[in-house]
Amino acid sequence: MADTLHALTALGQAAPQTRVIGPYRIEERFDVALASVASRRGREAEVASAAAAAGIPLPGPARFTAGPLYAGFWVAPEMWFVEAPFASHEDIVAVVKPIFGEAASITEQTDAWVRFDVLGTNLAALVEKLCNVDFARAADGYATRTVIEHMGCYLIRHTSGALTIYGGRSSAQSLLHALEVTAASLL
Amino acid sequence: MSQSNRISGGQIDRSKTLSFRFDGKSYQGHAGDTLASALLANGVRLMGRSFKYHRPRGPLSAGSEEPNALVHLRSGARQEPNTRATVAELFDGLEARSQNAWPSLKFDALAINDRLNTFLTAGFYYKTFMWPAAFWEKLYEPIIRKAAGLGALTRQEDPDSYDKGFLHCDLLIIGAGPAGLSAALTAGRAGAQVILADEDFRMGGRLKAETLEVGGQAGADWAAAQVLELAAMPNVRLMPRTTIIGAFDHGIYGAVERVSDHLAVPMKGKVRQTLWRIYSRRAVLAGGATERPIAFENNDRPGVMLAGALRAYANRWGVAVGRKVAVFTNNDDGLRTASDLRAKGLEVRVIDARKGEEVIDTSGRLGLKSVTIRSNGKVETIACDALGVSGGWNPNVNITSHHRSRPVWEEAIAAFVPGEDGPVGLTAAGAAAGALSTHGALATGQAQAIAALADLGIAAKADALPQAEDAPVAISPKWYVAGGKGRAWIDQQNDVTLKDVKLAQQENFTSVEHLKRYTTLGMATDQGKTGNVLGLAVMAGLTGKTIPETGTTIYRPPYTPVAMGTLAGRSRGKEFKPFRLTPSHKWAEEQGAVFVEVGMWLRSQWLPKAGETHWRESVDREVLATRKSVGICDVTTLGKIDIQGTDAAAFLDKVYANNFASLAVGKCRYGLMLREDGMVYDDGTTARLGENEYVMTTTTANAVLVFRNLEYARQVLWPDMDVQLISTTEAWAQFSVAGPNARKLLEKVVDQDISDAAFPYMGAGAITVGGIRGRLFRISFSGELAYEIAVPTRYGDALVRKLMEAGREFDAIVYGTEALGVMRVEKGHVAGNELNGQSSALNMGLGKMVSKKKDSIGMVLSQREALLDPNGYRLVGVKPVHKDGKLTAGSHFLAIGAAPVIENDGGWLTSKVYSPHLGCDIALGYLKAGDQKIGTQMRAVNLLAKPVQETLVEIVSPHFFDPEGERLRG
Amino acid sequence: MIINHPILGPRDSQEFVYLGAAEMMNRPDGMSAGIEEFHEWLYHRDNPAGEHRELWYHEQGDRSWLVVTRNTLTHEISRVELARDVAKAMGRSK
Amino acid sequence: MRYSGFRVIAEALTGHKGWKPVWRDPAPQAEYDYIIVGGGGHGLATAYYLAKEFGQKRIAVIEKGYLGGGNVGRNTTIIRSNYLLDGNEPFYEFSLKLWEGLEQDFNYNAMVSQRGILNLIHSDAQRDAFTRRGNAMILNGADADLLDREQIRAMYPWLNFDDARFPIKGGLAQRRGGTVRHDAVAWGYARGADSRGVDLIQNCEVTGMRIENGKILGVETSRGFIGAKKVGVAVAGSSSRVMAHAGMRLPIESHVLQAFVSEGLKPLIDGVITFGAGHFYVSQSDKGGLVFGGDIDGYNTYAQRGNLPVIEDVAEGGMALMPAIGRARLLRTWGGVMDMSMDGSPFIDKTPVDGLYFNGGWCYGGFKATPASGWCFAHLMAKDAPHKVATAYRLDRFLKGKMIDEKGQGAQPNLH
Repeated sequence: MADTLHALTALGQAAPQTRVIGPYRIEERFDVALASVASRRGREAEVASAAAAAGIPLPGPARFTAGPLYAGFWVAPEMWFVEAPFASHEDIVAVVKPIFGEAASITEQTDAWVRFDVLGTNLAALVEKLCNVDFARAADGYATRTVIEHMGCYLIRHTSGALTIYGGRSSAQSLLHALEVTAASLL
Repeated sequence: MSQSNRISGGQIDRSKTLSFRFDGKSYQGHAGDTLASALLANGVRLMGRSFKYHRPRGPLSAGSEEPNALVHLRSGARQEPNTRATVAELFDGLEARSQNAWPSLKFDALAINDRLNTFLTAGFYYKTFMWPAAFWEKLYEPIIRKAAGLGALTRQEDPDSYDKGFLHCDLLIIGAGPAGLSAALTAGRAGAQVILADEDFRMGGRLKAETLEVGGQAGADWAAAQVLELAAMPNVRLMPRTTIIGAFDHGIYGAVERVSDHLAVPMKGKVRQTLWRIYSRRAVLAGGATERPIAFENNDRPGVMLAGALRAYANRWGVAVGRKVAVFTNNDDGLRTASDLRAKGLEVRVIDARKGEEVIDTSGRLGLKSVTIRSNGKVETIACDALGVSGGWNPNVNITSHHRSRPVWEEAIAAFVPGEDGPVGLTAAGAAAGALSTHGALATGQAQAIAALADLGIAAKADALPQAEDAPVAISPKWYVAGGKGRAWIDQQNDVTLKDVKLAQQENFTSVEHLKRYTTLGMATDQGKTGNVLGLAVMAGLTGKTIPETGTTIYRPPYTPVAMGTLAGRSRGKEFKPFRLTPSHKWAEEQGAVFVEVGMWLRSQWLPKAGETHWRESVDREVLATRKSVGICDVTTLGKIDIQGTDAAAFLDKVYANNFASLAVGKCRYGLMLREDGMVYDDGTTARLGENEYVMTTTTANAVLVFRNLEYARQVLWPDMDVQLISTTEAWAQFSVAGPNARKLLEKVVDQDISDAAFPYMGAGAITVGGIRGRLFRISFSGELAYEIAVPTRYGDALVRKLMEAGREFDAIVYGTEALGVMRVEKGHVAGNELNGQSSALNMGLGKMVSKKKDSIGMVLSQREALLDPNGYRLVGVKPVHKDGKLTAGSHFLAIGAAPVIENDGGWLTSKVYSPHLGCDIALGYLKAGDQKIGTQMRAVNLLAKPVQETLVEIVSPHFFDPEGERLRG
Repeated sequence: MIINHPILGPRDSQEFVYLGAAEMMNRPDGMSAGIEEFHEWLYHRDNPAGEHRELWYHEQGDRSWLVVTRNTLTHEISRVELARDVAKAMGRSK
Repeated sequence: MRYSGFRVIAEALTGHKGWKPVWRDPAPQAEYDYIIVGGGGHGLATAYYLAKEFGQKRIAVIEKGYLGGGNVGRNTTIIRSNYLLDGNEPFYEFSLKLWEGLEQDFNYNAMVSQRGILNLIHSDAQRDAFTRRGNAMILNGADADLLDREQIRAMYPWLNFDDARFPIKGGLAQRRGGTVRHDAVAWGYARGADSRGVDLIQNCEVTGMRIENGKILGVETSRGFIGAKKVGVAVAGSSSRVMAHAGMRLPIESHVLQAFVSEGLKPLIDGVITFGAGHFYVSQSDKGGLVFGGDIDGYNTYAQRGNLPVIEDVAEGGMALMPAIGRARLLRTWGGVMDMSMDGSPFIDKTPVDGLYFNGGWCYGGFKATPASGWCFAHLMAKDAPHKVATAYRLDRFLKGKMIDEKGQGAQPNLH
């Protein structure tokens, strides 16, 4: 029986990284487990009720909703990404699958992505240089897929001063670089 | 003689004196100057040379339409060719040099062309330089190429950076003159999201250049006050120094913001320019109008300029281009120039074409000295150092024709105005729409804003307009002065003259497009802003047709030329495309791995050990160590797609050519994917992890494309199938562990029993590694006893270290893509070079895999006659007959003794490696009727090699190594 | 260009991948149709100058395949539908 | 009248009074032996060779706009014969040989300039593919050279060798490739055809085809019916629209390809360079403009204009390859409508209608093909048999499975 494995973050470090550039704070998040939940054909109602019962938010298109334990955002018709604390949900599929049984397809997505939370005043000025999202006029809880410097990402607006970006894990360093140089260019 | 021509007034900051250099000579100007206004203030009229005749030239205009005053701005790697002095904002330390002149601007050797002008007419080169044939490329063309071009690039990398951005608004207003300001105020007060963009560094448009009053105050002051009010509105974004370069589909506009061009060097971290993509729901073009010249003899001398420009230099910049001035006009606006200049105390002589007066010639080689006037038969020559010319104003319709809408002729103002079928959502106001008075601009700007917002359900109200002049356009068209013997310029930069247009008409190049292409009219850097309509009118005159009958001229993006760096933004150098790094990247770096680009991925190509000097040493070692004991390879880059649903099995049967329904839970199978045209598209192994759960692997190159096609199949082709898809490529770190000791190694790492009985060949399932959930697949690309083991990506680095530690007793090594390639060729597995999109399963020797018992993508058309040709290409192995014979991928097969001609072409070598196992080069290849030629000898010929590489080869089975596959099952 | 996504509203066409004419949705069944029928379906197009129904995939979005009705002379888009709905209405199932 | 240096001098000294119209503007006659639909490069070349090489008479070219207004006037002027497949390479090599003698043949200086074309290599797989291609070219009698990184550095030292995301590893060169002054090609063929009695009829749009008992009788046009024994259609970009008049559906989609030119610059690039890791190719015209292009916009269109994303994509490729052009300015953009075929290769074939012939599907490769296309189409129409280098360009090749798919992309036109 071999001893256990030690994790590295998407940026290749033992601990998540934080960058502070002027008014902007870019935090790599390493403490969130992620799974996709996709309704099986014709079983949307079951999925909705099971989710409600378990406190898993499955919001409508382009929306993010946070609950006490779980948060969720819409990614495709009949498909959501569900977030949970990594500490309690490292094997998130094992936890979530029983909730939906055969009514949904559940797939682990935690390590498919790098997550950056970006905080700061006037994030709109940053976003308009990064991607085609009208951040200033978007409502809180807006969640969308977008493209940053050729990299497909999910962008979630929490408030005018807080957003989350999920990008492909393998290009985490390129994504961080894009965030850094853009932030620096706004000082 | 510092600023000898600076006069009173203007919107320059005389408290800020700026020093600059032109052709090495130092001058001074003020904040608010352009390079052109500052040079003119210093009495410098000569700023450039024309393209063809190298005629001495000064500015024709005071704006972005400038064809003549083009310079090299800045120096060294920042040298910027063809920069219009008329829009270059002056900064302290600015350095500019003249271009297209040698040895100097004043004495330019190639001005000889001007003497030879009678030979160098439009299109003369199409009629000569043909004899002797060889001389065109050897002699004539090199001379022409050497003489061609205007400014020069330094060949050094552009040191500045650029970026891009996205903006969204209800109303985009293009141009901040009276019409644009009026529109912006109307929309801004209504609460709409407004963007007001203007190419100038100061907003106000023509009001800055006029003495006209608006609302009882000076026009420039009124404009400044409105800009202040707009700046205070949170819903209005003011974008000076920003040119709208083009109207694209559905309200998307391209814009270039000159962020740092008014500084010597961009500030740290700042870009030089930004490319904005503006997403507007509606747009108003308030881009003003451009004055046009009149063609008369020698109308191109330094000091001859558009009358409105002469006025602008005096009113906005406090510059008298000359002390003795003449104005040649066919309309009342020219008279305005005369009165403004007289008010500045200058002596002005008006030549009014409407009174039968005309300028028939000028003198002054490097600067205007005199003009010769003919008025009602009487000819006189008067001394003057500036001549303003006004042939009327052309509305700047450019952007309205970016969707190929044709402008329409409006007789009342003798000019083209925007056509009806312009870009959807774009309307024009002010001078751009043909409303040439200040009141007309204010009124139409307001009206167009109200109308545009009404479309969006935003109510805007019409505030009372300030008092402003509303003079009618009093013009009687005059395009050129007839009867001259010399040259009268139409397109000044390209040296297109009246005679050239006459010749084009004489040779029947009379359609507008032929005129442009034959004479190069409008092809210069000013894109015909001053010359196109004039040339068209001249052609109309010559053919006796009206202007509308003759045609119109339309414009294409960009409105003004755009730096390539701006259009590229940050995507250059190493940042051209993002990097994708594998989970073992950090570890591999520590090992000194050599990396190779595979799409966007960086993969280990080989991992040299100390003392290895040639890549082959490393690769041979990696291959031999793997075949002898065990090797590890990061295969995370292979696409992984999680496929679930009650119809998942049926779905796989549709997308794979071979059968999948029969695959048992806990097993995996090699799958062959075709395109509908029957060619092989992709391959990989797919494992059944549960009753309704599969994980498919694809090639690295096709991961995204296969996923796209699977979505197509499930949404469009078979929309009722219960199938869900999600990519898990990056969620799992996956390593191949291959070699006779693979199992022994893994048994030390995996928590479960993986004996041959518990985990047979092609087995697949969940395992744990030190309690961490993982997956194990018993599949082999190398031909060895092999597994692929996967753990969540964050543990990938730890897993490779653990595998190496556990493998130390077996001398385990990590191998890169080169060794991977060697082993797959030794096994005859197809990869990228064989999966070339031009090859069928039959070509690859996999024809039997295509099941006819079920409908799958590509099955039917794979059975077309030519694709079943028994003499078509077949995949073969290739071995040199003599062990030291060298092979090259891409060499072609020729029969022994056959001549190297296409009729004898037998096919080609697709992939070549050196097999340390066999001790020689080996290759795979596509050979016509190859399956019938096993055991025969041919030549592999590389005609590109010097000397030609000819190798006698034996055609063998592609399975060089362990053809029975005993090792797999070991 | 801007494609008015039936679920997500206006999205830049840069987020999409273009496939081609919606005629391609009429894939014959390989068990009943032969080479001629497949050949006509796969290779021949109306390629109209005017209204054109075509398939776009929202790859950098929600991965929906859409049927977009767009004028090939003006690029005006008059209708956007989910391809799955169109396919089912055409009688496609499993 | 014959053009020459002496004539230019003589005319200059006599005030250029002697220059004659380069072509007439004849009214359409009631009937012709041959009508070529399309006054672009291919149509004009077809008429020229029909008259000159195949001795045919009573020929008309009808053009809906102005001569040379199609893709012959909206391309990046490149000529080359660096193709891979048997169906293509002999044809394009034949075309290149015709280019080499064209100016003397039609007595018009089209500035055929063989300064070479270089396809850059950025990966081992690309080198393998280009080695296969280069050998195929030589086997077909064309010229090809495989260059290594240092040879390319010697040619263009200022390309991005040291900071590249996808480093240059070599290149395939064809020294006989180059550029031609595109408009002059149309004018040269037009002048040569007109002087041989061909009627060039501009502003005459085909509105229908008169077909009886499976035979073509002539074409309906905006200037009335014009009878013909044989009708050849060469209207690439609009092929589907015109052939629909004969009730045909084609294996073609229409797409727009944008191209670009920079402001005039002193000599920088001698030959043609194509980037192998992005969509960018470039040459420099005799006037000094950098002429460059990239990929098609990718959606069906008949509008001769494109959109911003492609302009950006091309500029990104350009800056990745040559960071020294950052301060060069893009001056003009234009778009040409392409016949994008199902395998990326063209058609020169008879149709099911007796006497109706089709030439199209040129994708973005039509300009370099102009002489051979005209020659082979004239051969087909005059002799009712395909020219030996154009035997593969059949409309039924997809039914038989004889695709000519250089890129291996299959039946998706916008990927070719």
